Amino acid sequence: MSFALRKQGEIVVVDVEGQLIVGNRQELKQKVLDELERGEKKFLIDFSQTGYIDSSGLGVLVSLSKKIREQGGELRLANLNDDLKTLFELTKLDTLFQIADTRERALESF
Amino acid sequence: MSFALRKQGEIVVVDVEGQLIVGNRQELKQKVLDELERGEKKFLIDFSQTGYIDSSGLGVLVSLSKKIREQGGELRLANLNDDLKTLFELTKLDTLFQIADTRERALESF
Amino acid sequence: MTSPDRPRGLPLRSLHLALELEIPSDVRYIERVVEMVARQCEHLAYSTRQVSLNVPVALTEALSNAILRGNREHVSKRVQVRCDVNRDRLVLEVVDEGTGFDLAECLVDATSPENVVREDGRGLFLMAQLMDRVERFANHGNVVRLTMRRHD
Amino acid sequence: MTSPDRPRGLPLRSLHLALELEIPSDVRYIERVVEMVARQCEHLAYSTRQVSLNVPVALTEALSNAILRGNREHVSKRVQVRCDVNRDRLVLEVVDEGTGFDLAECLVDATSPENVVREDGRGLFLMAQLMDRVERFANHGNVVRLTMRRHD
Ligand SMILES: Nc1ncnc2c1ncn2[C@@H]1O[C@H](COP(=O)(O)OP(=O)(O)O)[C@@H](O)[C@H]1O
Ligand SMILES: Nc1ncnc2c1ncn2[C@@H]1O[C@H](COP(=O)(O)OP(=O)(O)O)[C@@H](O)[C@H]1O
Repeated sequence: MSFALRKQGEIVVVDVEGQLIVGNRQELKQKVLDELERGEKKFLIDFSQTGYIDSSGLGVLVSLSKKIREQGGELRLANLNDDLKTLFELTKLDTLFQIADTRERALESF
Repeated sequence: MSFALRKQGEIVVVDVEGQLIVGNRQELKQKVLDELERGEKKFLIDFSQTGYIDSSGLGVLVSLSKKIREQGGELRLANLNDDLKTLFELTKLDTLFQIADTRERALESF
Repeated sequence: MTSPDRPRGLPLRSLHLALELEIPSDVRYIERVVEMVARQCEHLAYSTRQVSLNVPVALTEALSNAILRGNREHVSKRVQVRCDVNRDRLVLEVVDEGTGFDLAECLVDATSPENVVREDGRGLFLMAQLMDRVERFANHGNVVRLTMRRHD
Repeated sequence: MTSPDRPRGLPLRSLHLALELEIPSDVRYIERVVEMVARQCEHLAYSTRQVSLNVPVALTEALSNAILRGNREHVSKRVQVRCDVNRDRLVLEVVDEGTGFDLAECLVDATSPENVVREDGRGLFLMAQLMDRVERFANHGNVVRLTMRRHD
């Protein structure tokens, strides 16, 4: 159980538990795409329980953000710890994503 | 603070915290001998907080037991965990010492 | 045993740890390898940042490239990992059975406007950012060597 | 990092850990050396008994003999420690700068009626009891080698 999805209002909240890496990123991608196909439009990925993310994990986030936007939806990220913030800064992905400090702020921002 | 001594009735109770090995056994020896010199006769060494004991630690116990007996005193050991029990069995030192399972039993046995 | 949070006795100055292992070309082995290497760095008092970010991410990149690119996931092909770490620096070597690649050519700036929106191509870039040095050479296989100096 | 109690991914079969260090002839270094070696055994899933009794006691004996007997506590003399451990066995080598000793002669039965009341003379006996093999030889110093097979 690396990825826990739950509905909060009209927002699909995804908790990433442990690593988001080459070994499990497809699982995250598929779960989110399934929801998108069901008509969900608003997605929040929460990293408070995440260890580290590798380039293929980052790649899945980029891919999901595109696909969600294509369907007229929105993706927000929340709760990046200092290490993960650094990772997003190094790759300039902090300029591509809408990142909130807390889950509450992310939920309000939709 | 590897060795905590405290008086319980007329018994000096010594807690060995961490290892009893070549690097600290002299400290234990000296502390007990000081009490013996002050006239104390009954000693209980409690190993509930002890990690491991090496041959020089065992040697100090043998030495103390002799010295205490020479002064007409008594030494009891208590709370050996399974590893320490094995160590005393391997060396047959379980035949040399009076060993109680619990502190209470050891205190009652004087 | 002494609990790790209460170290007793004098600290070791000349400690040198090495690790060697071999895995089949399956990405599910990556996490355990990373965990083991990160612990070795912990034993040598590398910074929390290095233990929880630099080492895990850079090593994961090297391993997944070895498994997916070098060995193309042929499970019979092996990936060797060597880790050599002391109080000064960590040296990691990841060896695959592939034909190798041109590091200078394959390493791109992942932050350029055209690359930042790409899904792939960040692996070597992250290794270069997170390590002090990235090398590639052939030696009984295709070797990627990562070197990082210890931070307190 | 993944917490150690929740290992993810596939277990490593061919893991091989090595450790090398050098300490001055001072018994206060012993605990840290023991802790480090015990952790390596933990990483390779040696039994709790081996990690908390066999390895700590046998290694402490070898180290204190090297420091006190071999190097006679001359702080300028060094003790080298090498540990090589995999899923099958642990090999420990402790090297001092002394002239060595005759293992067969020095190893006594500590449980005989005359010896059980002695204060000393249990070091080599415990090494022999707690390890599968004890060897002594000269190789750039006086080497004591301890070998132990892994138990689950
Ligand atoms: N071990 C390897 N064996 C062969 N080619 C490799 C290896 N590592 C990297 N490469 C090459 O370098 C390219 C860039 O790798 P990288 O930066 O990790 O991004 P990605 O793997 O996402 O393409 C790869 O597409 C591949 O062509
Ligand atoms: N590293 C060493 N160098 C020289 N002599 C040693 C060494 N290790 C053991 N010995 C010899 O073996 C004897 C027995 O050692 P041991 O069984 O550990 O008991 P103890 O150290 O208590 O005498 C020592 O007294 C010493 O003469």
